[in-house]
Amino acid sequence: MQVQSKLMSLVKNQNFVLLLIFIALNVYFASATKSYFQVGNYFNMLTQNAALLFTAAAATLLMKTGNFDLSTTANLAFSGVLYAILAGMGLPLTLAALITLAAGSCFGVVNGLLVTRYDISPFIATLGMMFIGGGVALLICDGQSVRNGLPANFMGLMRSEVLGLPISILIAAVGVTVSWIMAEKTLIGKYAMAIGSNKNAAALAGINVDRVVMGLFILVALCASLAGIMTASRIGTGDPRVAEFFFMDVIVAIMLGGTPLTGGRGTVIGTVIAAMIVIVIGNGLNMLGILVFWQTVIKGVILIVAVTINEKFSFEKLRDQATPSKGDAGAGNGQTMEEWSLRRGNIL
Amino acid sequence: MKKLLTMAVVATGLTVAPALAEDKIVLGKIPYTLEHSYHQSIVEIFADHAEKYYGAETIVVDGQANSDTTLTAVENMISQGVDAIALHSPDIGMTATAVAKAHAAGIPITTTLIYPESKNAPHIAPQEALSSHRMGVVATEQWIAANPDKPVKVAILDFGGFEQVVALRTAPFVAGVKSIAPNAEVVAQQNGFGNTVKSMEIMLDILQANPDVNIIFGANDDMALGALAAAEQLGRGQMDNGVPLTEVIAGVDGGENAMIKIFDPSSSFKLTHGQVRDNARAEVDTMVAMVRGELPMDSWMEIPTLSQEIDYWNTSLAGAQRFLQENFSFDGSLEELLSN
Amino acid sequence: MKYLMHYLQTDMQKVILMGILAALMIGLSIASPNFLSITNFTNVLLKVAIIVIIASAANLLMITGNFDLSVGAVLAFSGILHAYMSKHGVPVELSILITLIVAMAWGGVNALTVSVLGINPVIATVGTLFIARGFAFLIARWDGGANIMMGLPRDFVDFGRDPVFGLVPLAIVVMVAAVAIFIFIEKRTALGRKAYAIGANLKSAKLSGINTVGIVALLYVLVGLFAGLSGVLQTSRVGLASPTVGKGLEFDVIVAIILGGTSMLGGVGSTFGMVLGALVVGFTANGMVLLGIPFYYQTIAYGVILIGTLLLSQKFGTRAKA
Amino acid sequence: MTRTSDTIIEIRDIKKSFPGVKALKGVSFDVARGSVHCIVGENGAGKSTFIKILTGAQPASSGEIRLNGEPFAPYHVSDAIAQGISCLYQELNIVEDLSVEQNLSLGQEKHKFLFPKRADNLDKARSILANFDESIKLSDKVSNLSVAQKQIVEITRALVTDCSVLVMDEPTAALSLGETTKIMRVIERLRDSGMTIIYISHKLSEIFEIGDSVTVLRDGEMVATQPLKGMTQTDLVRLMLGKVVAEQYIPSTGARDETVLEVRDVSTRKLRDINFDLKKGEILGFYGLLGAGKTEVAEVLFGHDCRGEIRKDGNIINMKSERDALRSGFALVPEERREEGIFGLLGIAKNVPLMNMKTVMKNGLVSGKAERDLADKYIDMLQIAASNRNHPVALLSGGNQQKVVIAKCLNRDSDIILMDEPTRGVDIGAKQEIHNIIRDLANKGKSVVVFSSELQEITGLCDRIVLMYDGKVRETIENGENIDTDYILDVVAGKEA
Repeated sequence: MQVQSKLMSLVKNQNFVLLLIFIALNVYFASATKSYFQVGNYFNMLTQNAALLFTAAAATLLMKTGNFDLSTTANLAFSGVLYAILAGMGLPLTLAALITLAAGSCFGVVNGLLVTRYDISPFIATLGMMFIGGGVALLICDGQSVRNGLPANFMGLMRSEVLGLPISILIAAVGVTVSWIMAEKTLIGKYAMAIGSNKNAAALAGINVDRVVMGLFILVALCASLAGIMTASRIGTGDPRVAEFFFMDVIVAIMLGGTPLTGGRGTVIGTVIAAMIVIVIGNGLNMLGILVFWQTVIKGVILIVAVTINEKFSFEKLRDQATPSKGDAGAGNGQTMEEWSLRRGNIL
Repeated sequence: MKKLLTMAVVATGLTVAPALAEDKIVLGKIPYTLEHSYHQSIVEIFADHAEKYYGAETIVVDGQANSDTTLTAVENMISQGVDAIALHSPDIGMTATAVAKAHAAGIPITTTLIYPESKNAPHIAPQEALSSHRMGVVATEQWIAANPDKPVKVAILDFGGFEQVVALRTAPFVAGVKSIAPNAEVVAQQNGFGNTVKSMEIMLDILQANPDVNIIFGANDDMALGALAAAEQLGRGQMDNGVPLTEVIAGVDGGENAMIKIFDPSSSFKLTHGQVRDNARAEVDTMVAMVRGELPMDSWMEIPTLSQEIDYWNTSLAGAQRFLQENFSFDGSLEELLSN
Repeated sequence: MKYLMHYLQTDMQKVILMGILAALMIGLSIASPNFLSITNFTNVLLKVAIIVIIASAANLLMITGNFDLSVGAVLAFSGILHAYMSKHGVPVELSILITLIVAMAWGGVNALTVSVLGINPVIATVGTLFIARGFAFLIARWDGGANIMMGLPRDFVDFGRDPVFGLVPLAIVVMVAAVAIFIFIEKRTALGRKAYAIGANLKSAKLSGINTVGIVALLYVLVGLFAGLSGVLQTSRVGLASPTVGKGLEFDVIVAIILGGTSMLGGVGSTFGMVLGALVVGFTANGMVLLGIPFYYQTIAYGVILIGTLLLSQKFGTRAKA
Repeated sequence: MTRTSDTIIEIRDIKKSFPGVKALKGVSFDVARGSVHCIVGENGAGKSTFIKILTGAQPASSGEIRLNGEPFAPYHVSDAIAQGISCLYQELNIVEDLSVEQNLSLGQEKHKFLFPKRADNLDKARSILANFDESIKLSDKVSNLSVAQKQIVEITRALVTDCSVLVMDEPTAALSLGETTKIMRVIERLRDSGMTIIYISHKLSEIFEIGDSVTVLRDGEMVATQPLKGMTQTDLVRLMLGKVVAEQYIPSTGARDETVLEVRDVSTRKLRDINFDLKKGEILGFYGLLGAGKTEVAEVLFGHDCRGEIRKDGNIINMKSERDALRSGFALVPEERREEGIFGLLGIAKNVPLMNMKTVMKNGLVSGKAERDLADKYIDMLQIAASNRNHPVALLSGGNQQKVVIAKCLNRDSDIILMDEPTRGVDIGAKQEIHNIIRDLANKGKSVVVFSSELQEITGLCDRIVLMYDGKVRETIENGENIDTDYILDVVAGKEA
C-alpha cells in the first residue's frame, strides 16, 4: 500500500516525470544513432549549453517572483562584444571580464528599476531593453564582430580543464548549484516564492519586495553577461549577432520545468531537467540528420504537447486535490482589483 | 509518455539516419544557412558529388547563419567522428576557433568564402571580388551610355556590417563603379537583412530620400529583388529593351528568380554573379584528398573558383541556362519561362 | 475645453503619441526635404499596413488579456502556401480562399491550446510559431527552393499591386478596412463589449453568462485570418514568397498595441491608439532611413520609444489624475 | 510596576491626504494597555488608512504616535513589527504556496548571509497553534487549510514575533459563526495574557462581545472615543451614521402561492439530498455555517453539475453551465464581488448590460444612447452614488459596487435571482438600501434566494429560511414576528432536535 502511494506521488511529481522523459529521450537517441551515447557528445552538449543552464537556473528564481527577462539575448551579445573590445584594447582578461559584468549588470538595474520603481510590466520593460541592448551591441562594434588584437589566451577560459572537466561545465555546475542553494536553502528562494504567490502578503510581512525583485533582475543580468563572456571566449570573437534565441530557450526551459509566468512555484531542478531535455532533443535530432526545418516543427509540437501534459495532467490533478472548496479560496490573491486598475490606469 | 510516442513516431518517420559505415568516408558539411536557395543547392551538389565520385556519405548540419550554432555543429561533427568537415562560416574569428578544434581532433577541415587569419587550412575561394568589381564596371558603363547627363548615384543593401561582405561584394562593386565614373557617390547604404520584403521597404525609403539613385547593389539576389520590387512600385525598375531608363540593379548568387528578371529586357535588375557547383566540388575534392593524405590538412592553400558574372548584355541566354542547370539543379527552360 | 481636459485625463498615452507623431512630422519635414510627399506617406502606410492589419485583430485579443506570438510565422506560412498553390495551377482567387481558411486553422490551433485547454499563451503560441515557420520552409523546399517566385501567374502579382480605383494600393485599403471594422466592433457590437468584459474580469464575465472560451477562441481565429490575409497581400505585392518574412513581426505588433495604450492584462485599450502606435514606429523607421542613420540606431530608438512613452504617460497620467 | 490600565499608544492629530482626498483629518485618542480597543466606522471613514499608518505600511502626512511614551514613526512594516505592533489585514496575508512554518517566520527570519538559522521559537509556535487548533501542523501547506485556519496561522504569526499590540482588521469577515466564536475566544485569551488589541469590525455584536472601548471614525474624523460599557448598539450606530437604522422583518406582499422552482434530491460531492421549493414573489433564505453547503446550493442553481432533479415552472431543467442557468431564468449576484461580480476597469454604463446585451442593442448593434439610458435608469433606481456613469466601477465604494452587480443582474430580468452574501463588506446604510431593493423585487413578483452567513440579515429579510448543516437541509422554517434565533443557531450548529 505504502509503496504504491509513494509510487503514485512520485509519478505525480513533475520533476520525476520530466526526468523520465529525459531518460527516455536518451535511450531513444542512443539506440537510434551510435554517435549519440558517448562521453564526448555529452561533454559537447554541456559545454555548448553551459550558459543556458546556469542562466535558466538563476532566471527560475526571478520567474518565481512573477517576473522574467527578455533582454538576456541582447545582454549576452552586448557583453560578448564589450569583453572582446576591452580584451582587444589590451586590458587583462580578468579586468575586462569584471568591467563587462559590471556593464552587463546595468541591464538588470534598468529592468529592475522599470519594473519595481515605475511599475512597467516585465514583458514591456525587458522587451524595450531587448531592443536597446541589441542595438547598443551592434553600435559599439559598428556591426562587425570583434577579433582584432585579442590576446592569445582569449579563449583560455573555455579551453581550460579542471580535473579533466571542461571549465564551462564546472561553471554551469557551480552556477546551477548556487541558484539551487539560493532557491531551496536561503531566504531568497522563499521570498521569491512568497512574492510570486502573494505580493501583498510578502510586503506586509516585512519583505522588501522591490529589493528582492531588483536583486534577482541583477542576478539574471549577471548570468547573461557571464554567458556573453563565455560565448565570446568559446567562439573566439565578440559577435553581436550570437545566440538569437537564448532568451526564448531560457523561458521555455523554465516554463517546461514547471514554473508558471505568474510565479509562486517552481524548482531549479525542474528547470535544469527541462533545459537538458531541450538540449538533448536539439542534439539528438541533429545526430539523426533531421532537416533543420523539421526540427523546428518538432520543437513546436513538443513544446505544446509537453506543456499541455505538464499543465493538464500531472499538475492540475494535484491542485484539484489540494484546493479546498470554492468558498474558501476567495481571499487568497492579495492583489485587489482596485490596485490593479489604478496601476494600470497609471501605466497604460 | 504521449510526448515520447509523438517523438518516436515523428522521428522514425523522418529519419534516414546515415549509417556511419567503417569503410566509407563520411563528410560533414556545414552550410551558412539553409534558408537561402544558394546553400540548399550547394548541399545538394555536395552530397551528390561525394557519393558519385568517392562513394562518400554526407552529413549536413545547418549553421543557421549564427556563429554559436555553427561552432556547435563543428563540435558535434568532431564528436561524431566524421572524416572531414566543410565549413561555410558566418564569422572570421569563429572560423579560426573551429579550424583549431578540428585540427586538435585530427580532423581535416576546409573553409569556404571566409577563412581564418591563421591561414592554416585549405580554403575554397570563390573569386567574388573580381566579379563584383566587374558588375560595378558593366552597370556603370551601361548607365552612362544611356544617360550621360545623369551623375552616378549608388545605393547599397547589405547584411549590416559583415566585413567579408564588404571585402568581397560591396567594396569591389563600388570600386568598379568608380573606375568608370570617378565622381560616383554612394548616397545610401542600409541593412536589407538579406530579405526581400525588408529590402523592399527600406529601398522605398531610400528612393524617397534619394530619388536620383541610379545604380543599386543588393549583396544577395533576395535583396536585389526587393529593391526591384520597390522600384517597380514607384513606377521605376524599367528598361527599354535592355537600355537603362530608371536605374540598374545588381545582385549576387544567380538563382533562377534573379535570372528570370535579368533576362527580361524590360526589367532593371540586370547583373549577378555566383558559383555553386565548383565550390561544392572543390570542397569535396579537397576534403577527400586530405582524408587520403594527398594534401596536408594544416597548411594554407587557396583553391580559387570562378564566381561567374552574369549580365543581360554579355551573357547569352544559353549560358545562363547552363549556369542554372549546373549550379541550381534547374530542370526548366529559361527561355520558356521568359516567354510566359 | 472641458472635453479636452477630460480627454487629457483619460487618454494620456494617446496624447503623448500624438505629440511624438507631431514632433516627428515637424522634425523630419525640416531635416529631410523628401519627407513631406504623398509617395513617402504612401510608403510609410504600406510599411505599417501589415502591422496594423494584424494588430487590429490582435488588439481586441489583447483586450481580452491574451496575445499571439505566432502571427509572423502564420504570415510567412500563408504567403508561401498561397504562392505554392498559385504556382501549381490553383486559380488565384481559390488559392487566396484556401490560404485564408488554413490561416484561420492556425488561429484555431491557438484557440484550442490557449482558450480551450488553458495553456499559457506565451508557450502555446510560440509552439505554433515554430510549427508554422517550419512548414513554411518545408513547403518552399518541396517546391524546390528557398522561396517561391518563378512561375507565379501574372494575376498573382496583380492582385497585390494594382491600386484600388487606380489610386490607393490594396494593402492600404485593407488596412483602413481592418481598422474601421475593429473600431466598429469595439464601439458598436456585443462582441466588442464582451471582449472588454473578459479582459476586465474573466470570472465575472463567466458568471455573467458570457461565452469567454468561445469569444477568445474566435479572436484567435480572427488574428490567424488577418495574419493570413497579410501574408497574401505581402507576397502579392512583393511578387515573391519567402519563408523568412515576418521574423520579429509578433513584437512589432505587440509594441504597436502597447504603445497605443492597451494593457497586456486586458480590459483597456483602443484600435485608434494602436494605429497611432504603429504610425509612430513607422515614421521613426522611415525618418531614420531617410536620414541615412545605421539600422542599429533604429533598434535602439524602438526600445527608447516603447519605454519612454510608457514612462511619460505614467508621469503625466498621474499628474492629470491628481 | 505598570498598571494594566496605563496607556500604551497615544495618537495625536494624525492626518493623511492622498492626491485629491483627505483620508484622515486629524485623529487623536489613547489606547489602554491590555485592552481590546475597537475602531468602527462606515466604509470610507478612514479605518484602513489609519491602520496602514499605525503599522508602517504608509507614512502619516502629519501628527504623532507615541508607543510606550516614545515617539513611534515606523518607516516600514518590519519597523512596526520590530517594535511590537503586528497586524492582521482584511485580506488574508499569508502565502498559499508556503507551509505553515514558512509562513510563521516570513519576513522575520533570523539569518546569516541569508541562510536562515534554525528557528528557536518553533516549540512556541507549535504550542500556540495547538492552543487554537490542534489539527494544524507546521508542515501543512497553507493552501490546504480553511479560511479560519489560515486566520489562526496569521494570528499565530503575530504572536510568535512577541508583539505587544495586535491590530485586527475585520478578522471575521470571511468566517462562519462557529469560527467567529473561536476567534472571539482567541482574542479574549490574548487580552487576558496582557496583549493590547486594536479591533476593527463591521459587526457590532462582536464589538460589544469583546470590546473594552471604542473609537468611532466618520469621514476621516474621529467622532468619539469612549468605553463600551454602558453603551447600546443603537448608541454606537448613531455615532457612526448620525442616524439610527433599525431592521425589522417586513413580509413580502405577494401571494406566494405559485411554485416556480422545485429542487428534489439534489446531491453533489458536498451536498446530500437537497429538497426545497421556491414560490413566486418569495424571498427564500439559506442559512448555515461556512462549509454547510450554502455556496454549493447556489452553484447548483447556477449551472454546476449535480445529481437529482430541478424543476422550474413544472419542467425538468438540465443545466450544464452558467449560460444554461441564465437561459433557464436564473441570475446570480456572486459572493466575491470584486473577483466575480464587477468589471472594475469598465464604467457603470458598460457593466450594467453585460448579462443581457439585448437591452442596449438596436438593429443588432450596441446603441450608446440605450446604454446611457439604461445606466441612468439603474443609477436612479438603486441610488448608486457615482459622479459619472463612465467612471471605472473599481473606484466606487463597496456598497455601490454591489449595487452595480445587482443592477447587472436585474437587467437580466430573470424570474429567480440568487444572491450570495449580498451585503458582505457593505456599510450599514447601503445594506439597508440593498435589502429594500430585494424586497421590492419580491413584491414585483420575482423570486429571490438569499444565501447569507449573517443571521440578522436572514431574519430581517427572508420569508422562509432553509437551515443547512453539513451539506444537508435540516429544516425549513417560516419567518415571523417571534422567530427564535436561538433555535436557529442550535439547528445550524448541528444540535440534534
